Amino acid sequence: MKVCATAGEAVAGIADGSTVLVGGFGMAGMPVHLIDALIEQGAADLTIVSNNAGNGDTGLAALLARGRVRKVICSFPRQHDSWVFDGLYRSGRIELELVPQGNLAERMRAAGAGIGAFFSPTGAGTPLAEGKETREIDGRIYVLEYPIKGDVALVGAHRADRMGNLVYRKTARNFGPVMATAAATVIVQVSEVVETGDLDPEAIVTPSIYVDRVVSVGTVAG
Amino acid sequence: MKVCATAGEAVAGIADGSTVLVGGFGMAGMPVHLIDALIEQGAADLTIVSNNAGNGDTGLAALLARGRVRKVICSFPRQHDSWVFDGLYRSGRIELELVPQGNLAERMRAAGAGIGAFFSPTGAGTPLAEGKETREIDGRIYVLEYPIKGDVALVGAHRADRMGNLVYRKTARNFGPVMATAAATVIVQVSEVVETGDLDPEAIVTPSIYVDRVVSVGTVAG
Amino acid sequence: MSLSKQEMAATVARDIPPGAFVNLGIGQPTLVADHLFPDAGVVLHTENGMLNMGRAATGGPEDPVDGDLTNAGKQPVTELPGSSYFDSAASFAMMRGGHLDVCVLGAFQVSAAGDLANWHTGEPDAIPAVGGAMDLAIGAKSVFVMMTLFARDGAPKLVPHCTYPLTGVGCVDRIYTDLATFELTAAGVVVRETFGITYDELAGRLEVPLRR
Amino acid sequence: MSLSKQEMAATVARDIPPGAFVNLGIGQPTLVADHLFPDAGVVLHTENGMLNMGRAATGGPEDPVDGDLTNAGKQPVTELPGSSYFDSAASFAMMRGGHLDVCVLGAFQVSAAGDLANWHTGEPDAIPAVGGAMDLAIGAKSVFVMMTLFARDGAPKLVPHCTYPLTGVGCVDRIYTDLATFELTAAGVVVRETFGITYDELAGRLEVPLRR
Repeated sequence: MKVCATAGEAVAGIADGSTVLVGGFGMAGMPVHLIDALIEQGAADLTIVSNNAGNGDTGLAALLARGRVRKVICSFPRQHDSWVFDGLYRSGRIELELVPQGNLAERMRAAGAGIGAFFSPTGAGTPLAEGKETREIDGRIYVLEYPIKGDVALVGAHRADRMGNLVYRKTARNFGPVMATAAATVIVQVSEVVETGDLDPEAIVTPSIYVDRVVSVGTVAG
Repeated sequence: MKVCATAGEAVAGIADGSTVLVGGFGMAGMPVHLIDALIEQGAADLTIVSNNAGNGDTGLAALLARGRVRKVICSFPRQHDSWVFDGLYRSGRIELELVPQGNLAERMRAAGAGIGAFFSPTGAGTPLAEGKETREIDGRIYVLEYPIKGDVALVGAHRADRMGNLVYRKTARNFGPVMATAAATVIVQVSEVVETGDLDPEAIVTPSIYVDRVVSVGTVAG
Repeated sequence: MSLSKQEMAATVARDIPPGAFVNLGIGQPTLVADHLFPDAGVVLHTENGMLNMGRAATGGPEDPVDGDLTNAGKQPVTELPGSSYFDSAASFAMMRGGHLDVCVLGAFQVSAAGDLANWHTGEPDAIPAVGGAMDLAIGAKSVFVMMTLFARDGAPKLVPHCTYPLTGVGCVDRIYTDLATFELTAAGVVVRETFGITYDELAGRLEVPLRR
Repeated sequence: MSLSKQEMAATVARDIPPGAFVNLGIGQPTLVADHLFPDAGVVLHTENGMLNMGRAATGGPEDPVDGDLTNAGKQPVTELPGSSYFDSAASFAMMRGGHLDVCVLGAFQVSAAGDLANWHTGEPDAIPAVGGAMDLAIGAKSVFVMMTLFARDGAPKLVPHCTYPLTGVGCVDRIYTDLATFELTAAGVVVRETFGITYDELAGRLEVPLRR
């Protein structure tokens, strides 16, 4: 685990063609400093896995606007301020894999937990299950879903200690903990890095084993 | 959610033939007061799901000794003080389903999470996977595992609030949180019941939605 | 008189048992919260990772807006004593695992068999977005739909078969509309109440066989 | 001279990289902890739900015995700054998901192909018990086995094919024994070091083809 001095140092080495898991639900938990650093860093041909597909003209939307994203895997791209994604999608310049939000979370959880595939009831009988293997188990129809593994995860958390243990804040927790388990390299922006031992061992949400790099970006949204 | 005055009140109504998930790893997190109350209560022909199969002559071992358990689903029945189980097993008076510990936890997690079945790499190619469906996914062999759902879970936690939110203590947490998601009726013994609002919302491990009955048994092991 | 949105919300709220764990979908269903009795101890779940969600944050001194505390519609909300936070995988496990008592959803169409269509109008140039709709549809013990009974063009939304892309199959238990409340049972569509319309008028305007 | 148990443990400890996340199996592997340099920042995992486990609790004023704080062998242990606790599903997800760098296990037999047998001797009246052995065997990035090379009856434990029931298939990376350390590679069994025995003597006592 490395405490980085800058967001730029934290995102160093992300390769072209990477699958990047990006935390956040709307702006809550969105690792905006890391995304800005990734824009600066230059990696292209990315697959982005995130609940949404960018808001306004900053953050994920800015990354998309620069043409650096080949494909988005998400549950809810369409928002009142998702004009960047909307434009790219309508002009065929970005690929979309739409995944129900719970399957999105569970497929990343499976990647992190070493599960090869799982039968989910969500989406059975709908267009989002078309072409997927199904099975009836105890009278209910399930759809076989496969893990989504990231090369990199960008996570916004509240506090880290120097070992990389993390706590989050309120509903900004959302996808962070599961993405932290599902990527080869996990990069976290936090409001504050505290000394090891300063976080309550009973309240740590993401244990240090999952975290590779941390950067403190000062207090963001609390 | 009901705060019960006694362990006897907490276990009322457990039916003959029930599948009962029992928390604890060895004695840590073992809901001893609830087990004693279950012995008193009288339900028979039980299937017990627990990591171990009883220690010494008390708790689970006492329940087994009274002939009230038809089957044990566990990962590690054999311990230096598991003479009650050993005797019943050797004389053919109890059925054993041996499950690797991680599959045991994950099968209960699947029950709680509405997953129909999942492919686990654990146990592939071993006698514990014999007769089970297997599949190669990305070059690795996985075994299809099904959920284990309880009629009742007996859980030992540290503190509950009056809504049923739970926190645990150190490694006594173990199977409690996952069992609390996997049973129709979840009964919890705690050291202390505190007022709603007294537990840190960020540190609650088992949210109130999973808990049906709580009984305070005073301070047990801390 | 047909019901207003607020009256529909009150009708739904009346059927939510005390102490129930409930998810209110984005849009009209969020109005139901205003009609729950505080003493009933109904606990609201929001799928972005919280139980016992409080009311919307108005930005006043008692409920300041906090960007880290939002509902599934990304609106700022408040916490109540006994709230808890959890991650998205845990939140959807809670839903998918059948632990919520009720969820209330909007709909484009519901079929007589309880199929739900509420995520996509099927228009070719529409940008598809599903969010947690499919998880909610199949997760809760009871799924209530709250919608006007007829679309703006007059087409009924309670239909023999959905023509819009499905959200879930056979998942809806009750439909609360401005003109009637329906219960979808194994024996068919039962009309529980009508508002400003007779049973016979209702039956005449729908292509779905009804029962009293 | 062949190695003592403590010397074997030291040999294993030497190969654990600084900062590694490590699970030490029940029995002899727990001795490895005594040989890790505190400065190396190795973090111990115990599958009953803890990271950064400390040393055994002796019951002294600085490390009191706490029934709620045990290792996988159910012995009382201590916590270190930066410890964290989690439930069994999360703990085994951590293992199964390949997040541990190293696990060290005892064994009855290991095959040349890396098959591991360490949970059952196959005796008909034995009470089977597997615990977390199968999860550990397939979970860690590197699986180290620590065992004497020969059983009490003189039978080698590094064998062409395991005769005892398997714990995991093709999962062992290295074998640390009292007489030699082996690396199991795609090209075969490589002898890295011998202790009080020559390579040729070793090759003569095993039925497994060896390489230097």
